[in-house]
Amino acid sequence: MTQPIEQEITRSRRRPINATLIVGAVLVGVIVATAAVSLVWTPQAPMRVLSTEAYQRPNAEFWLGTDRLRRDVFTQILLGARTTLLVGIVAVGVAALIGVPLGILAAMSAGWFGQLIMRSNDILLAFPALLLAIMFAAIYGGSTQVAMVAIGIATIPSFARVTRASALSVLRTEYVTAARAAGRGPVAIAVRHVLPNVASLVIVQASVAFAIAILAEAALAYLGLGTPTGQPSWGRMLYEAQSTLRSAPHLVLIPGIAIAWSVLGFNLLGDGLRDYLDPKLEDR
Amino acid sequence: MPACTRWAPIPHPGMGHAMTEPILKLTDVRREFRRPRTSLRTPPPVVRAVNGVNLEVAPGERLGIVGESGSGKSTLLRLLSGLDQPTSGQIEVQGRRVDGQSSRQLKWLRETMQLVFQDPMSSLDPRMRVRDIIAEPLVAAGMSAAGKREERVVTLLQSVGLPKDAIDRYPHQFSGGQRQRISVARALAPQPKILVADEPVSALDVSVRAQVLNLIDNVVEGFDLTLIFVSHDLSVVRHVCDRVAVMRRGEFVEVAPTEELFADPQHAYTKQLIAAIPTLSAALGGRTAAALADEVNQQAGGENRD
Amino acid sequence: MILPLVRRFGVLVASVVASSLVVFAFMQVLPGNPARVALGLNASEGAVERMTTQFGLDRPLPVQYWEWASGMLTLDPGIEYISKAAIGPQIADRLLITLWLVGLAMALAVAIAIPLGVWMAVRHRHADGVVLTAASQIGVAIPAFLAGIVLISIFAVRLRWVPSDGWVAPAEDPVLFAKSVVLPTISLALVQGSVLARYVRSAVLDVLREDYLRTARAKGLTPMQALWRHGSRNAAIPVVTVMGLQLATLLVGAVVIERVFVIPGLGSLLLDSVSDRELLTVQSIVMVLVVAVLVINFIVDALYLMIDPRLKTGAR
Amino acid sequence: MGAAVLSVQGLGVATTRTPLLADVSFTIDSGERVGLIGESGSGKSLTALAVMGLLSDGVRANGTVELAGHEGNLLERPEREMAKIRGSDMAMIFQEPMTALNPTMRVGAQVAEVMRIHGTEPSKAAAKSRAVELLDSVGLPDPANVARSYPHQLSGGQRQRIVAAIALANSPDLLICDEPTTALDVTVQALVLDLIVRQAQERDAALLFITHDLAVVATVCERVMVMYGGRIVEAGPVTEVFTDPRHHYTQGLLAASDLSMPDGSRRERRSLPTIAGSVPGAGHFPDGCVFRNRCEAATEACTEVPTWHDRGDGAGYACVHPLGADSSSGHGARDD
Repeated sequence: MTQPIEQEITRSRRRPINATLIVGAVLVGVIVATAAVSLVWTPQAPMRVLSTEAYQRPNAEFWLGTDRLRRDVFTQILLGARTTLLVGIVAVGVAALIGVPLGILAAMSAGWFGQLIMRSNDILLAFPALLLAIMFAAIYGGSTQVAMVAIGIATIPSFARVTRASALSVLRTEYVTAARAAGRGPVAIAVRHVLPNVASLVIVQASVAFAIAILAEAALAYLGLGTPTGQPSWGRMLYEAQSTLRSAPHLVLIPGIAIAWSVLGFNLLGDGLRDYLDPKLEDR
Repeated sequence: MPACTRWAPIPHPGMGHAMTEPILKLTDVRREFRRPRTSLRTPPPVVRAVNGVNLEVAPGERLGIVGESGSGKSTLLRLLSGLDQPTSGQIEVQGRRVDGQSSRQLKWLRETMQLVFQDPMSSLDPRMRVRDIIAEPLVAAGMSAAGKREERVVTLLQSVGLPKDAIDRYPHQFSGGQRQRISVARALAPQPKILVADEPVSALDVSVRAQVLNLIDNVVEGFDLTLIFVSHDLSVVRHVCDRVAVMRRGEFVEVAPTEELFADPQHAYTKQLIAAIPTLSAALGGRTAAALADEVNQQAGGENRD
Repeated sequence: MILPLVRRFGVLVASVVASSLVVFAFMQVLPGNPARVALGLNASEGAVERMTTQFGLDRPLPVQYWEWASGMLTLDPGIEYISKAAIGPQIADRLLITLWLVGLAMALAVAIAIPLGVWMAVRHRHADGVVLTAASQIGVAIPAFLAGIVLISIFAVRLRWVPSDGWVAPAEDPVLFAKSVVLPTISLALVQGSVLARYVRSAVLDVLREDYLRTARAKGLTPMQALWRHGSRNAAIPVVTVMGLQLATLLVGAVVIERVFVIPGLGSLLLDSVSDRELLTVQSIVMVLVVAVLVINFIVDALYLMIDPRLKTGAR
Repeated sequence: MGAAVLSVQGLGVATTRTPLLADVSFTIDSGERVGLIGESGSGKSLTALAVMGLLSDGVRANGTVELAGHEGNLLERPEREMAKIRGSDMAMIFQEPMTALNPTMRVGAQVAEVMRIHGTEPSKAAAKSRAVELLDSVGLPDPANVARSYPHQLSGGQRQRIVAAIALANSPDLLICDEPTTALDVTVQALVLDLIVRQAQERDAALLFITHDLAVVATVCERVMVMYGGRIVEAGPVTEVFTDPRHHYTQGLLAASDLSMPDGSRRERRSLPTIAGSVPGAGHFPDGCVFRNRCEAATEACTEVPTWHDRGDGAGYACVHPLGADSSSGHGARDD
């Protein structure tokens, strides 16, 4: 009874991998590799005070020199990468795990409940990450853990917003109507249709939020409200080196470059992923 | 303008007995939407998207619903497929109520009535394989054995003229016409009695449109379905349907068997709609744009509609 | 136009009330008596008790909230635990300094970002556009305090053109004011300008793809004329949102820059209060900053109504 | 019929990787109405944009485009000079009235602007009052009030009339319409078609009318060009092309698009004739004859680009196995 048509199933969408994505992935890859190396090897024992001169310029023995307290800078940079990644992962993890379900919930509940979620979200949005982290530090004292959680909470609204907007557009598509007409319940629609289709935007958002988290942590450590003295942190290194800027500029430049490197990496990765995952932006 | 009432269901040509139980019955169905308030003094405006629609459809009938943008045909379609609730009125499918039921209570409807949508790009989830798309109504209906589902999906693919190996592909790997075939296969999956098609060919190229119209014709015939076919295009509806309901501003202005409607339209709006269709034969016979517009204006009685 | 504005103002008031509750509640989570926290572990029981009664810290929470909230409304949230100095005037003085900094930085950022962003968008297929875009990406990645430190090392320490720290009020000595404010302003504006430029770029790129821009060119406008006459207003809609967010970021970002340049702004007061355990002061400053952010959001919404005629009727 | 207003010779359009349009040649005389039909991806809109000089950044055109009253090839003109021609001597009406107007500008100002750009009205006030007259002449009721509205306050049909008013404001010699009624309701379509034809006739303008709808093109135009895969495959007077097509694609399109029987009566429930397969994506058309992978008559000979066969009277086709009297091969559409 049916008429077979000419079979020409074609058009597999081959997405061009863009330069931004590659550069971003390489920059982030270096940070990840650095952190991984520090797990098994560091040139010197972590945070050990050496019996050598302070303020050494980079040299053969101490690749990136030594600081005021005669510690090896390269070792600190390696360990700092770990802190940086840890902060990013925890902060983004907290934000995504809470923000994404909230966003989907807000999109799917049309009435007062969805309104309530978004209004609460807007109020949380009035507390920028740094401010929230300072509040947390005022109460609980400054530590890496407190900083991570505070930054994470402050990042929830951005995830919830992005997810909600994207989920709303997914919910307006005919394939969701088709699923409803097929008898699928709200949970199945959320899990089978909405989540997979908002995932790419959430990944992009995660990458950008990672960069913001790194910046916030560095600022907190610099203010003395994040990672405390004696623990490795790029922001902390900057703070300690500021007073000796004139005599030992490399102590500022090296952690500064490390921070900028990782922020740049995650921002580029986010931009690259946005172009890679969104066919609409192909011609940019 | 008075509505021309020829409400009684017309038994379609193939049916011997005159009156059967209607498979679909709408009684004074209304749906109002409240727009956001624009001023503190006046109450928020109310849009009557569907305004008192009555309809009976006999089993096996092919009914067309024709209307221009904003006529309320999409809202009506959402109502009768249980995706939206009427403000008032009754909707019955096979004698069972659709209105006022929760989606959980409507599981039976999902196995009785299925939909085919307008936009072949957005009606298939881009992140799902064809296998899962077509099987979705089966999963929802509780068919849990994956092997059985797969078997059914393969059969369905064949009956819409797609090869077996389409099963592992994603929607973007198909052309618009092929995607509408997948859509039809999904709709057929739970073995429905009623197929509701919402502008299924208006997004397609002319050369592909005929293929999909033929397919719909074939499955309605082959699976013994009742067809509700919604379109803005009277000539398509004329080709597909036995009976046509013309909708404007939330109301049916005229319901009549297709040929009767074309040969002798009663309502001025129907006349205007028919007059406005440009046809190749009329154009080649010398009907100019001015003549076309004149006819439309004549029927409208000078009422400017845009 | 009036009704949507009234509605948004209602949202603003409700948000201020809700966030004040959040701030107040947050500060109450602290384990133990605020007086004990302020005085430290070595203080005598008597001192703690005296302070508790003096500040009414043993009263029911709603009463304490009401006193603080109404105090905030009259710009007089109370006095500090230890120094007994009035909090209101301190915040006012410091806020003025921070506002100078934020205002100048925002102005500079906008002045850099808009032409730069438009250029990047219009030339996005050409080498110069790509290079500028890449450069802006690096600008985004440099933390403001790092920019500040580097600027100090060059212009204050090496070249000695400007002081490395301190603050002079504009009324006192305009020249010294300008010298003291130039580096902090640049540090703040560099990052925010880069961020804003990227948003301007993407807004302009979006507008360039719009059908009405093609209509404008079909009318006989050159690409730049079309962009200016038909694109600017439409591109402004997303850019205004970002500018609002940036003002908020700048207000808080100023905390760090004030620390780098030793400027006695609101941020310094906040950090000092945190280390002095002056929780009432912390709470009040946080509230001031949050209200500022909410007011900025309200202004952004109001600007929308002016820019986009589609919102005036309430219909989208 | 007057002298040639638009003359296009060997027009090709391509991105850096994909050719999109090849060897497009035609002329339009003043007062003449020519239709360009084709399905999505056939290249008909690209043709219009190439003539207007409005191709997007990464797309380049070659060949020659000449407009009466302007020396030389328009494709070689600098942007600044093209801008002077656009909106005055040639103008365009677009498909999507919902997005073709600036949402943040009153429509009266948008109409007045085109006259101010080209200096056809001496002052702002004069342009404004002329804009209201134009809105009246394109059939908008209460034009003074409409001029003060924003686009979102108007219906699709009203917006398309405004787009038409903008295009007609400076009485162009060439008016290009790209699917101007596709987004409109059928009753509104009839009125807008009438408006376009009437206004073009009043100004004795050359009209290039692009659409996918054969009935519309037959209603509006005297001559038609059929486009497929970036090439013109058949052209000629509407009656000749539509009643006696030579190209298999034209024939298939005709068969598939007319749902009623040739005499206008209803086609009883019988399968419609179809064209096999679907339109390939850009850059995926076969070499040689672009239609050969969907054509029943295709042979080895079709792997070469078919030459243009003149039928006289400006009519012709590009097919190795043409339909009609002088050919023995089969038909383009299947009746199954």
